[in-house]
Formats: sequence, structure tokens, C-alpha cells
Amino acid sequence: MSGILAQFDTLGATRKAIERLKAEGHSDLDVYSPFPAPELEEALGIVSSPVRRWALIGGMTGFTTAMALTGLTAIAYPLVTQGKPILSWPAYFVIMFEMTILFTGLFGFLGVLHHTRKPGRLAAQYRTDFSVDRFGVYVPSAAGAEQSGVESLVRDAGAVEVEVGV
Amino acid sequence: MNDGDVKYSGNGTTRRDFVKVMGVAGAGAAAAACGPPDTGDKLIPYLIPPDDIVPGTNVSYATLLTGAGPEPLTVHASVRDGRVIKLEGNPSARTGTALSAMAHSALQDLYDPDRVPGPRQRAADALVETTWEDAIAAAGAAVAGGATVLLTPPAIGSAARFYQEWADAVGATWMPWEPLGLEALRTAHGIAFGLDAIPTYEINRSDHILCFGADFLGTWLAPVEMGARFAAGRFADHGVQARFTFVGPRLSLSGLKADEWLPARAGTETLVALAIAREVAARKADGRAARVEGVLAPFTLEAVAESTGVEAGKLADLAEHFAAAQAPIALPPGIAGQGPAATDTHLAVILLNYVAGAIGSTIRFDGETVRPRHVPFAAMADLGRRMSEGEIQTVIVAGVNPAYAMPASLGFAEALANVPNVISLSPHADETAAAADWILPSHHELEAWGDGMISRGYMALAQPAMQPVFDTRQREDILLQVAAVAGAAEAFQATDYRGYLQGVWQDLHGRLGAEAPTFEDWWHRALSEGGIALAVPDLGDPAPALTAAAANYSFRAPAAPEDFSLVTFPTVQFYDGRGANRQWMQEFPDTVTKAVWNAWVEIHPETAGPLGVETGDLVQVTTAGGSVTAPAYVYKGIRPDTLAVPLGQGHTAYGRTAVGRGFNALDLLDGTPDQRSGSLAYSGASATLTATGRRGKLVIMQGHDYDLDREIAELINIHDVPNAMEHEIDLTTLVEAAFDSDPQSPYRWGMSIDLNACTGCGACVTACYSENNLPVVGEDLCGQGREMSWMQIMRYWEETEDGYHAVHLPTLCQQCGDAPCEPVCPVYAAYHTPEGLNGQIYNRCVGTRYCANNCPYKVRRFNWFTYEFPYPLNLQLNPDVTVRSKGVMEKCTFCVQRINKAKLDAKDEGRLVADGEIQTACMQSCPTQAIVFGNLKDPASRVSRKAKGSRGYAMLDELNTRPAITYLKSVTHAALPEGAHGTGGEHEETAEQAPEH
Amino acid sequence: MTLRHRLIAAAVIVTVGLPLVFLGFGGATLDASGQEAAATGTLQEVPVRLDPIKERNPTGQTADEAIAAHEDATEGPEQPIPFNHRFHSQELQMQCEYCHGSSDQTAIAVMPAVDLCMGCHRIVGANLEPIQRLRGFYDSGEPVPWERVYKVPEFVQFPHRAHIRSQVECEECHGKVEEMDRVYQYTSLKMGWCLDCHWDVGEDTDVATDRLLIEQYPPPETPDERQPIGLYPRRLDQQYGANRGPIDCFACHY
Amino acid sequence: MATAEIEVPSEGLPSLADANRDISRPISTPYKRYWLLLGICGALIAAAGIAWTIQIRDGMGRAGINNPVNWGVYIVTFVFWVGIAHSGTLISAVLYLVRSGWRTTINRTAEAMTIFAVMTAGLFPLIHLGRVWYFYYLVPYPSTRLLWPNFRSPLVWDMFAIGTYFTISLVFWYLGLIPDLAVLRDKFTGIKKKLYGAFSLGWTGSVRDWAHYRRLYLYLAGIATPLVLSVHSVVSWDFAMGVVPGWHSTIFAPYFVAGAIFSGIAMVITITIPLRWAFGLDKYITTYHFDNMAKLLLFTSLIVGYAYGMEYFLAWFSADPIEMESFRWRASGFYRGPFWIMVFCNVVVPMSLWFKRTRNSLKALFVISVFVNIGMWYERFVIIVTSLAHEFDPSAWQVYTPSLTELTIMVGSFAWFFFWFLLFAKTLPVISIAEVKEHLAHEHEHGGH
Repeated sequence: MSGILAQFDTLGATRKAIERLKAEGHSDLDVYSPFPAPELEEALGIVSSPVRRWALIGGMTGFTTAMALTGLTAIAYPLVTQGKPILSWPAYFVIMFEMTILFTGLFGFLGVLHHTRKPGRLAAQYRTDFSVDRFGVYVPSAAGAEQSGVESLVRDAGAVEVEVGV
Repeated sequence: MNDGDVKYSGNGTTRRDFVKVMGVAGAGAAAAACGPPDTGDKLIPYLIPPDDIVPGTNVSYATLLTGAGPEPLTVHASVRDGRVIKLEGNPSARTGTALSAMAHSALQDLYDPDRVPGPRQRAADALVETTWEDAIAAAGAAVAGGATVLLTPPAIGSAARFYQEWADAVGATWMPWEPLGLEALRTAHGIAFGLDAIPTYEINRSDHILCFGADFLGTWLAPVEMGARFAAGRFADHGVQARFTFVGPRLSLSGLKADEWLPARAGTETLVALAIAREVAARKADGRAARVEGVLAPFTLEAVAESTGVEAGKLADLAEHFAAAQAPIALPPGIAGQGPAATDTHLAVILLNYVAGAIGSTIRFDGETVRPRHVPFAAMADLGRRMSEGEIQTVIVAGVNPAYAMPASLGFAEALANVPNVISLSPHADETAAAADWILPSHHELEAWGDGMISRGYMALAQPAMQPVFDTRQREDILLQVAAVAGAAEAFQATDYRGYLQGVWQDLHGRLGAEAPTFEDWWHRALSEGGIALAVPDLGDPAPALTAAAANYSFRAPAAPEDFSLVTFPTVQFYDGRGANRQWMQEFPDTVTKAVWNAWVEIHPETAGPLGVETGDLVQVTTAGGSVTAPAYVYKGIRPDTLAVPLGQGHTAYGRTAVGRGFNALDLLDGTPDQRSGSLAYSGASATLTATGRRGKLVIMQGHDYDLDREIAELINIHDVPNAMEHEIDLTTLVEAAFDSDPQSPYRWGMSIDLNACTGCGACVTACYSENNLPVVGEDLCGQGREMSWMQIMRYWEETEDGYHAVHLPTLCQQCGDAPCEPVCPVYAAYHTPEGLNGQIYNRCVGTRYCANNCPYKVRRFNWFTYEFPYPLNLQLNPDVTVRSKGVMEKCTFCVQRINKAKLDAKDEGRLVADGEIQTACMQSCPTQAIVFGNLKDPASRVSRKAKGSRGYAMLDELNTRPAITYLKSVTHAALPEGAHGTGGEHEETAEQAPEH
Repeated sequence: MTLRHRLIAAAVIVTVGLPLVFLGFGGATLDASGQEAAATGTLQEVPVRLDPIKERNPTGQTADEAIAAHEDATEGPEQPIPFNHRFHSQELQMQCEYCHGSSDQTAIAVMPAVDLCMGCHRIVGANLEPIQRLRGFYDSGEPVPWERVYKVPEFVQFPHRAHIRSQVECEECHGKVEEMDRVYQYTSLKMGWCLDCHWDVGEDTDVATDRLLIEQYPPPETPDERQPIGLYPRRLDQQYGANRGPIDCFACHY
Repeated sequence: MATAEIEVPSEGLPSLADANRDISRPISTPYKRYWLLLGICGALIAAAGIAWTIQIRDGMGRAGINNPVNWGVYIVTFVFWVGIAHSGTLISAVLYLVRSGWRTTINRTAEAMTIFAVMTAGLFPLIHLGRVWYFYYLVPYPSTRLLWPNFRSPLVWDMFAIGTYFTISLVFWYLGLIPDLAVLRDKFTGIKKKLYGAFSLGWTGSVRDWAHYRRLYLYLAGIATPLVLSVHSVVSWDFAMGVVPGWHSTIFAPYFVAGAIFSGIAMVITITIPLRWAFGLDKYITTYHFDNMAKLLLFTSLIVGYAYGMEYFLAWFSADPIEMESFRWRASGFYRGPFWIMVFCNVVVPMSLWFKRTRNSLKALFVISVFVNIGMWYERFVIIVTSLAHEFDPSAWQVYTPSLTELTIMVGSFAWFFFWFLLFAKTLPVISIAEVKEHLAHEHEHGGH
């Protein structure tokens, strides 16, 4: 274990540190934040999330499932009410709409679980302060020579606390 | 349902034995979902298979009902597995399959849980069980003691002969008695023509019916037959129909159908009749007119108008029209018009008929009508006196209930207590039985043998339709056994009444002559057909001459009452009170007020207003006879100076259903008889009215009295009939449209209801109860709007120019082609069948009640609770129809069980269901044939032709629900306000009252 | 991680499974009991009209064996009198209709009257103990309280006559009674089981009615354009076209 | 996120750590009154349970409903709760989409309210069912009957709409909770730690996770918005699809949605004010938030008032005598009481919100919101009961008065709702800590230099 964990207490400092580290060629950083911070995502270069695809597939599945459910069951035992067609799509559309939304949401959630590897264990480098007010930047596998460089870099960026060999 | 040919009970034994077994199994089979005993997992076979019965199928037995209201009816008792489950008119009878509500309810009389289960004996104040042997012995001893009186209902036929012979044999007096009797009518005809007869009123041939109070469509003489005649006379499709004028202080059920109403003060109908007779005579100026000139002279229009409270002008118009009529007919006062001078009134009407030429044309003495003679009320009053003076040792009361039906002020009940031996042969624990020392319960009519002449020359035969429900015996058998003990056995050859009956019929058979069939065949044919037509002797002159007595008759001027004059009237549901023990009748909305489970006092708005009395407020009515406090019903169909109360409620015994409901109107009568005929004065007593300021309880099944011009109940003037149609009811689009029924289905079931023919008698409503296992929910639930009747008759007022006119609207599921109730059901419990019915699948229903909300006609009924059918009422349940339990929606199905059966029969024979093959229960029992059911896809079917008629309209048409029911507009001679269908100015004010019910 | 995978698996089942389920709405098979499967199974095997006599080949069971067999049988309720159907219908070659006669006229099952039993058993097997008990019932005027085997729910109207008229074999619903020592409920009587036939009755049961109907009411040339697949789709149409058992709810439930 | 417009006073601005502490304080602090309230709720729920049991045993007759008026207090209360359920997701989703930062402090409470309200509403379709033991007939599953539900029935739409709404709201709410659960996990020890840990699914706040998280949150907000609108539209179609005069109207969907938002906001206010006081969250829920909510309340009140007027206008404009009679009777007939209560509470009272002083006085706001809640219950009563009581066939007219059973169950439903809410308030942060931190952080950055 030769990672370096630096803790910051402001968004700005964290962001600076990340940018410098990336400039140094450290791409596989783990950054922790007590609240959603778009700035840090930018700094890390995260542009989009595959969750969107999950949601799309979910929505389509929901729609088709609802279509199958309403249409096929209507034909399965065709019974007439008030002279309405056996396949009263306008009426069935309500069901399709609802199930589209239902599946979109559920699939999206599954997507998030999948991509965030949840549920799962806490990473070794996680510190409870991260859920209070600290930002954490973890540089994994910094080999001996680099260690000092990274450490000074983060301190320089304004790290309030640095652990080596995490 | 009638399964093909009618069976007769060969020798009674087979059915007896099998009933021993099936009685039980049957109960279970029927009691399906409703709780009471179920054979559960046992299959009970016959011991010995009866020759004429297939289990699970109906067999009809032709028999006779004499106790169901004023007219005897031959019926088919539909028997399933040994239980009578339905009564239907005998198709071969003149009235066809029609029956009255009261007749249908005879079933509940038969299955009354509170019938006397076996012989009873008085010990101290209680009636305790005893054995038949002891009872018979005691009765025999009592009879042997002499000074015996036998009270029975009147009869023609073997029974009459038997009672007389029995009375002679044991030295007793036989008094046949009928509370709502026709003695006054008989007496009047005696005076007028020296005839002791009841004529036949052929109103079907008349073009002007002038009624002086007789409720001929409800409770007088022959409602079912008269209903049919009336409908025939009022058939309006050709733009002509009989004018109908009603004279009297109160609009009865019949009055509601009248084109015009002359509200004459109670008791002054006599004067009206005489005045009109005088006018008619003046116009006719023929021999008959001359004959009565003298007696009519004093009754000028002015004088009469003065004392009757009817404008002379109206009288003149009426007389004018009546004189001009081709076949006029004037109907007598009936019960409600039977005052202290009843004979005078009747005689006045007879004179009117006489001068108008009705006697011999529309009123015939050679007609079918025959009614048994009976002792007048006065004789009963006298009997009461003799009883209280101890002249009577023994009274045997069989089938009448004097302790209730005699005005309390005469103290008949007290007098009974003064008789050493009171022996009741009544099947019911009625007031008289309650006062008896011994009760020897007799069979119900449907369990007994009997016969009777129901119309001239037609001898009807009654046979037991089922094994007795309780430990009872044939009434006449009891008398025979009693006679035997009293040592008069040798007077009779026959040992039981069946034998006696056959003896009598042997004699009849003897008269037939040579070419007659053998007695056995003849007898069996009579049994299966329900009777035999006998040769009618020549009756002489149909238009007899007026006697001198009548020509010089001195009419007494009716006494003017100080405060109010009281009218007591019989109702369709209770008649003289005998209907009160039947749940169906208690829950039967009164034909006029739509009140249930109670009795009321009818008050005119102008009278109620100043007193601050509204419908449901308690008022006190006091007369010389007594005083009652009862809820008021504010009714515009009554004179402001008149109060009207219904007969038949206020029982102190007679079973759980009857006891303690409303009041007994007879308590208000002081029992003054009419001097000449000895009939009881049911109207004309003077009464006082006081508001108690308290609120009573009167449940009215009609929310609001006006249809607010919503195309619900339609009334048109006779002249508009040809062009009455608002827009063509195009049957092709109505039935061909795929969504009304499957294009490939040969059937689209439909119905047409002729509002002009409908008299509101309610036979259909009760028929539906008995066919479809409808539960009875009781007064409270009715008050909460939870009644279960699939068919209700709404009574809507329609304004006319100088008054109002009632339209009776039978409301049932309209089986819409485009039904709002169907698509809202989440589970397809409500759906559309390929034959155009609105299916309602009870076992699928989860009870969201959305369908009922969405039904514009409000004909769906919800089971708020699981309703009980206390034994033996559950024996009446129809096994072909599911008994619904709590949480299920139900409604009229057009008797789908009958439809399905007919379809099976048709398939067996490889044909389509024929027109008229299926009769819904309501159609079947309608006296006026106002209801026609059939296949709308068959353009030749009766219903199709009716629906195409010019008077046809669909209820709430603008909703485009495409109902399968086409109503035919009611027609009146009265002028209607421009454009209006009768909301009049009432709209605002009446709409207000509605919720307060 | 395993939980995560389970979750995802669940999602896949939902997406793929549901439509499949709805496609397979043939239904009864989905949660039908084994009995139903058996019932439908035998349905195909049953030839159209069998000559019952030829069908039956006696196995030489004796009366005593028959009684014992009934008492030892495990399926179905034990009867108050150990009546052995196999013995009567297979050994003695009696027809169903001999005892259960008028089923073709009525809705409810027709049990033979004790009188009918006594018709033979006054003499036949009079010495057997069960027969003596039967005689006891007869003499005392008591009916035999047979145990009910088949019970259609109260809210179902089942007319035997219609099915017999449509030439449905007794054994299609009641099984090969002639091979039962003690009669047991052979079919489930579930709605789905009824519909299996009502939807798919063969063409050979065409009767006059339906030809007549088709002549009088030919299908409309132009189907109602208001709905894509016809407002009353095939199955409902054909209950008139051929001698289908109706699948209209109101045919059985009212 | 653009948060500049937030005007939280920079002075005495709580630190991020304060936020953790303050917001999660109630979870650790014991309150006597809390348990008392919980007990009362429990008792009322038990009473309602008994009432329902009796009704199932005896039949629907235990309720006061009758033939023309087949739906009564049960459906009224059902619609009422569905309405309450609306503000929650609305505030969260819609305000999230339009980036109104002021939602932050109330969205958690509002969403919780949604979920519990739907849980309450969902009971009533069952309670009002004549044969509740057959409710599964409504569920589409392959059965031996080979029968399926009728998807043309608005009631089935309802089932799907409510079901979806509940599920999505739950996901939305839970997703928002995860980071806060992580906070609690780190705060506590022992069993509490384990529990919160389990539910936080091992959330670390890794920026990558935040990315997925924010994406889904956005989507959920996106789909929840049309969902909110659809759900109450579907509920309104339960009535609008009927032919009943007074129901059969095209304005019902927007009318009901507006009404739902109206009642929802009112309920949020009714609940947040005592909550704020009890948990001392003045720093986080400020008059600024209430002012905004009050404005929204006023606005929806105007819409609802407009709808009332429009109903009458349409009745008159249609020139349909039946419709006209129905509305005439609604205002002047047997049920004029409920009608005028409705008008007073929903249209007259909220007009006081035109004044800033009222909007900023929490007492006044509380009273007004309670009035609105009452008024909205009566609105549903008026729509459902008066329409049914006065339908097409005059002879079938009949009025309805609620029975004791119905009222007990209705009261029980309120207890049931608050029971869950109390549990929530005591075990979960009533304000979204993460979002609060987000804002505070930015404030510090800006306020800092």
C-alpha cells in the first residue's frame, strides 16, 4: 500500500490539487466530497454518466411491457364494454405512460447501483470527515520516488492533512 | 318458469313421499349463498322416484287462489324439488299469466315464518302445544254443546255446499264474511232491478269511463281483469282512447290515471251522479229518461255544485260529454266511496248508467262476473252483540280475522273473550287466533284442495302444490273430524274433503251427458287445466227494467261533516290487512304515496301548510270512533277538507312482519252501518286534525315528484299521438350497431313499456322479487336508500293546464347498448354480452360501486349487508338465480335465467328462440300487458313493432346510452301547457324539498 | 457485490419475464393443478364416440373384492355404502344412463332412487352386508346420504343437458368411472378448465341450430370499422358460427 | 448550481460541521412529548382498525353511503390524501428543475410527506371495496380464471398511477437520503451505525459516485414532474370519465392538479412550522422559505378559485338544465354548508396572503394553511357527494350523511399519516444535509473573500 491521501477543507484547494496532480500525470485519482461538487467532476474530467442509457432502456421496456400487458390481456379474453374497441389504445395509453415512468426510475436506480458499485464496502482510504466537511484526494500507488513529489504538491495546494502509504 | 305441459298430482302419495326427502335437499339447493341450512356435501336421492318429476326442473301445478284480494285467480304454482317457488297466472285463464302483487305474495304467506306450526291450546294466557287428537276432541265437544257459529270467507262451489251441510249437520250457523264486501252494490241492484247480482263492467268497450270512487285498478271487484279491460279501452295508438273522469274526494290508484278529476266532497258522489243523470236524461229525453224524471228532478247542477264543491260548469261539461258518449259507463263508489249512505250512492250511479243506456251494453248482468254472497257487516256487528250477551257458546273462525277487521269501537275482540269456546282454524297467528282457546291450524291455499266458481260457468279446481310446510290440516278435514266427534259423521259419505270434493264433481260430471269423457279423464283434465267450463244457464234479459222502488227512491242528503271528512281506503299491498304479514308487501312502495312499511294520513298541501305540517310530521286524527297519531303525507290528490288513511296496518298479532307497523284505520270508524245494505261506512266520518309538532318516520321511496322535463316520464295529449315522435327511433341503427350486440348474434333482447297502459299496480315489482331472490331490507334501510328492488315504479307528476296527471314509470335496468356502467368496472364484472345485455357477474364483483355511480337511471342495487331469508322463507328462493351476499352489485338481468333456458330448449330443437317464448317475470305478470319483451333484431317481433310506434322514446335519450327499453308515452285527454312536459312552475320549489326525504 | 448482481438479475427477469408471461397467457397451465393437466391430457386422447360396451373388458372382479376395493381405495370420499362403480359398469357392463338417467333433462346430478337399487338388490347380493344396510335404508324410508364428489360452486349454473346434447362424453369430465373402485373428483372444475373446452370444441359437433343461424345471420361484409380486430372478436363470434360452448360470462354466472 | 440568488444572511452562517450537528440533533436527543404523540396516533389507528374490521364483518352498510351516493367519506379522504401527496414531489422535482434553491430546506420533509400521504391514500380504495378480500381481482396476474383486469377502467389506471407515483417518490427520496445516511453512519456507533451503514449502501461521497448520483437525480426530477401531473389527472378522471352531472367535465384534470398542489403546499406549511419550532431549525428554514411557499399557496388558491367559478360558468354556458340544476343545488341545497365552507377556506382566507405581513407571520401562515387543509377536504366532499346525490333521475335523489365508522376511519387515516411522519422525523434528517452543505460551502467561498 503506497497511496497518498490528502485532505482539504475548501473546494478551491481541492480543485487546484486535482488539476496539478492530473498535470503530473496522475489520472486515477479518488476524490471524496461531502456534497455534490460539479467543479471537482470537471477537474476530474467526468463529462457524462452511463446512467442515461439505463434510464432509456428502462423507459422503453416499461412502454413495451405495458403495451403487451394491456393489449394481449384484452385479446386473451375479449370482453366488450360500452361498445369500446377490444384494443382501446387511448385508454391503455395511461397504463403505458405510468409504466414507462416506473421502469425509467427503477432502471436508473439499478444503473446507479451498478456504476457506483453499491452496495459495497467502504474503501480503505475513506475517512469519516469526508461526510462532515473535508474533501479527500487519494493518489493510489505512488511509487517511492514520486511519493515525496506528490506529497509536497498536495501540501502546496493547501492540504490540511496528508497521509502517506495508505 | 313453466316447463312445458302442466302436471297434475296423480295420487298425492308419490309427491308426498318424495317431498319428505327433497324438502330438505331443496332447501339447501336454494339457500346456496345465503346462509340457511345447506345439505353441504350430501347428495340426497329420492326414496321412490315420482312419476311426474325430474329433479332440478320446474313443474307447474294449476291451482286456485281465492284469498289474494278481491278477485279469485287461477294460477300455476311453479314447483321445484317439492317447493313452490313462483306463482304465475294460468295462461288459459281470461286474465292470462297476469297476477296481482298480492297474489305473488301468497308465497310469502305460505312460507310465513310465523305461521302456526301445529295445534295450540290456551293455557292461562299463553297458547301451548297440543296434539291434534286433543284439539279435535275439544272442538268436537264444544260444537256438540250447540249455539255454534262458523265464520269463513265467502265461497261458491263445493266449499259453500260443504260449510252449509256441516252447519246443518252439527246444528251451527254458517256466516261467510268478507270485510271489504259488495253488499251495498248487491242491495242497490236489488232495489233497482230486483236482481241479486254483481254485473260485469265492460270498460274495455267504453269510450267514457266515469268513476265515482271505485279503485277498480287496485282493490275493487277484479283489479287484474279490470286492468286488462282498462288497457284495452285506453289503447291510444290510433289516436282515440276512452275518456276517464274520476269523481271523489281522493285520487286513488285508479284516479291517478284519470284525464280529469272532479273532487267532490266525501259522500256527495251521490249528488254528482244524480245531477249528471238528470242532465243526461234531459238530453236523451227517451223512455228511460222519462222513467226517472221524478226521482232526479230535485238535483239541479246549481244545487249539487253548491253542496259538492264542484263547479257547475265542470259538471255540465261532464254531463254533456257523458251523454254524447257512444258507450258510456259509470263505475260505483267502491270501498273508499262507501259512506253511511252507500246504497244511495250505488243506486244513483245505477240510475246514471240506466239513463245513459249503459245497462245492458257496457254493464251486463249476463257477463262473466260472479261473486259469492256473504253476510253484511251489520250481521257481524250483531254477532258481536250476541257474543257479548253470552248467546254464543262456540265460535269457529276459519280464514277470516274479525278481531282485526271489525272496528275496535264495536268491541268485537272483547265480545270474543266472552265466548266459552273460540276455535281458530287460521293458518296464521292473527288477532283472532291470538284470542282463541284452541288453534287448529289449517293448510295454506297452496297446500290444500278446493274449488270455486271464479267466473260464470267456469269451475276452478285447487290442488295441493306442495307438501305442507307445517303440521297443519285441510280446513274442511278438520271440520269433518270435529263433526265426527260431535256425532255428525253420518251426515257425510266422504271421510276427507278430497273425497267430498270429488263427490261434488261426480255430480257435475253427471250433468255433462252421454258424450262426456270418463270421470277420471275429466277430473284429471280439470286438475291439469285448473278448472272446467260448465254450461251456463240462460240469464234472461241483459238490460232489465227499472223497478218502481228505484223510480221513486228517496235519496237522503249526505250530512256535511263539521271539520274534515275521513276516507279510509284499502291498498294494493295490504287490502283488508291480510297482506301485512308479507315482507314483499310491507316493502312494496304504496302505489300512490310510495311509502313503505307504514301507514300514513294524507293531507292536502293547503291544509298542511297553515298547520306547518310536512310529509313525515306526526299529526293526530280524532273521530267519534277513536284517535290515532301518525305521520302525515302531503298529497295534492285529495280535497283540502278531506283526510285519507290506508287500511291494513296496525296489527297486534299476525307475525313479526305485521305487528306494530303504522295504525289500524278501522280504529277511526265508529262502525255505523249503511241502513239499507248493512255495509260498513268506510268514508264520510267527520274528523278533526291536530299537528303534534313532532317529527315521525315515513319512508318514501320517491325522491322527487317531478321529472323536471328531463325526458324521463313523458305525457302527451291524445291529439298529438300521431306526431308524438320527437325523432325516429331507428331500430336498424339501434340493434345493428355492433356495440349493441354481436353482429352475428341473432338476438338483441329488448323491451317496450307502454306508460299509457301501465296502471302502477306493482304486480311486476313483486313478480321480480319472487323470481330473482330479491332480499327485503326493512324500513330503516329503505329510508337510507338501500332498497333492493330491481324494478321500481316511479310516480311522476306531469302538469296539465287545469291540474296534474300522474305517469307511472316502471324503472329497471335499461340494458343500454352504450352502457356507462360497463367500462368503469375494473374487473369486467359489468360487461356487454353478445346478445346486448349488460352482464353483471356477481361472483366477479369486488364492490367498487363505480357502476352504480355511473348509471344515469340509478337501477343498480348494492348488497350493503348479507340479508337473511328466515326459514321457511328460504324455501321460496329460485335455484336458477344466485343468492347474492354482502359487497356485491346486482341489477335487473332481463331474467337471463329464463333467456338461457329458452335458448337451450331452442338449441335442442335446432331452431331459434321464438317471439314470445321468453317472458320476463315482470312482463308475465302485467295485467295490462304494458311490458313487452323480445328480440329487437327480429323486425317482426312484438317488441320491435311496439318500439317503432309513434309514442316510443328512450329514457334520458340525450345521453345516447341507447337503452334496450323503449317507453311509450302516456296519453291524456287533458290539455297540456305549451311545450312543457309537466315541470310547470313547480321546478324551483319542489327541487328544494327533494333532499329532505 | 453479490447483492448488486442479484438486483440486476431481478431487473432482467422483470423486463424479459413479464412480456413472456403475458404471451403465455394460455393461463390455466401456468398455475393449474396437476389434475387439470391430467384432465386436458385425457381430453385429446378421448375419441369422439365410443361404444361403451366394447370399451369395457371385465377383469373378473368379484363382489367381495369390489367391496373391499372400495373400502381400501384412497382417493375420493368413502360412501355410506361401499358402492363400486368399476364393478357395476365394467364387470356387470351397466350403462351410466341406467342409474344416472335424466341428466340430459336437468341441471343437477341425478342420483338413482333407492328404489332403483332395490330393483336388483332385493335378490342380487341380498346376503351381502352392505346390501343389507341398503335394504335397511329402504325399509326405514330413509334415503341414502351419498357423499358428494363433484360440487360446482353456487354461482355457476351448470346444465348437464347442454353438454350431453353437445355430445360431451361423461368421462371427459368424470373420468373413466368404470375403472374407479371409489369415485373421486377427476377434474378441477376450475373456470380455466371449463374454458379449455368452451374455446376449442371440435367441428364435428355442429348441429342444426348453428347452420340455421348462419343462413339467417351471415357475417357482415364490412366489419365495423370502429375497431381494429372486430368488436366481438373471433371467439365470441364463433359461439354462433359453430357449436362452441359459449365463453360469454352470462352463460354460466347469473 | 446557480445559487447566487439565495439570500441567507452571511452573519452567523453555520459551518458544514454545524449543519451535520444541528440537523441530526433530533435523532439523538430524546423528547417526552414525541412518545406521547406517537402513542396517541397508535391509539387512533387501532380504533380505525377495529372500525374497519367491523365493516368487513358486517358489510359496507356500516358506512353511511347509499344508492345514489355510492362513494362517500372514503373516496373523499382518498382524494384528499392523494392531493397532499402532490406538493412533496412537486417541490422537489419541479423546483429542482427550475433551480429554485429555496427548495433545499423543505424538500426532504415534503418528499417524506408525499410517501406517507400515498401510503395513507392507498388504504382507502381497499377500505371502500365491498369485497376487499377479492381485491386481487384488480391485479393483473395469470389465473385459473383466465381473466384479466379491465384496463379501460379509470380505477385500474388509478392503481397503476398511484403505484408508480409511490415507487418513484420512494426512489427519489431514498436517493436523496443516501449521502445523509452516510453522515449518520459516520456520526453514530454500534447498532445505529450498522443500520444507517446498511441503508447508506457504503456511500463514500466519491466524486465519481456523485456524478452518477446527480445524473439520476436529474432524471428522476425530470420524470417525476409529468408523473405528478399525470397522477392527479388520473384521479380526476375517476370522476370526469363518469356521466354524473358535476363530474363529467374536461377541466377536471388541471383543476384537480392545481387543487392538489394547493393542498400539498398547505400541508407542508402546516407540518414544517411546528417541526422547525420543535427541532430548532430556524437557521435553516427561514421566513424566506415560508414567504415563497405562501406565494405559491396564494397562486394556487387563485387557480382553484378560478376553477370553482369556471365550473359554474360552464354549467351555465352548456345550457344543460340537468347540469345547471346540479350546480344550483350544490350551492343552495342540502349541502350548501360544505360548499360555502369550501369557498371560504380555499378562496377567501388565502387572499390575506397578498400582504407581506401575513406571509411573514408564521402564526398567521399556520392558521391559514390549516384552513386550506380543511377547505380542500370539503372541496372533494362537495365534488363527490353533492354530484351523486342530485343526479339525472329526480326520483332517485337521496342525501347521505357519514356514519361513525367512516369518520373513525378518516380520523385514523390522519393518525396513520402522522405516525409515519413522526417516525421519520425522529430517525432521519428532516433537511437534506448534503444540499445544505452545498449551499453553505458556496456561501463561505463567496462570503469568505
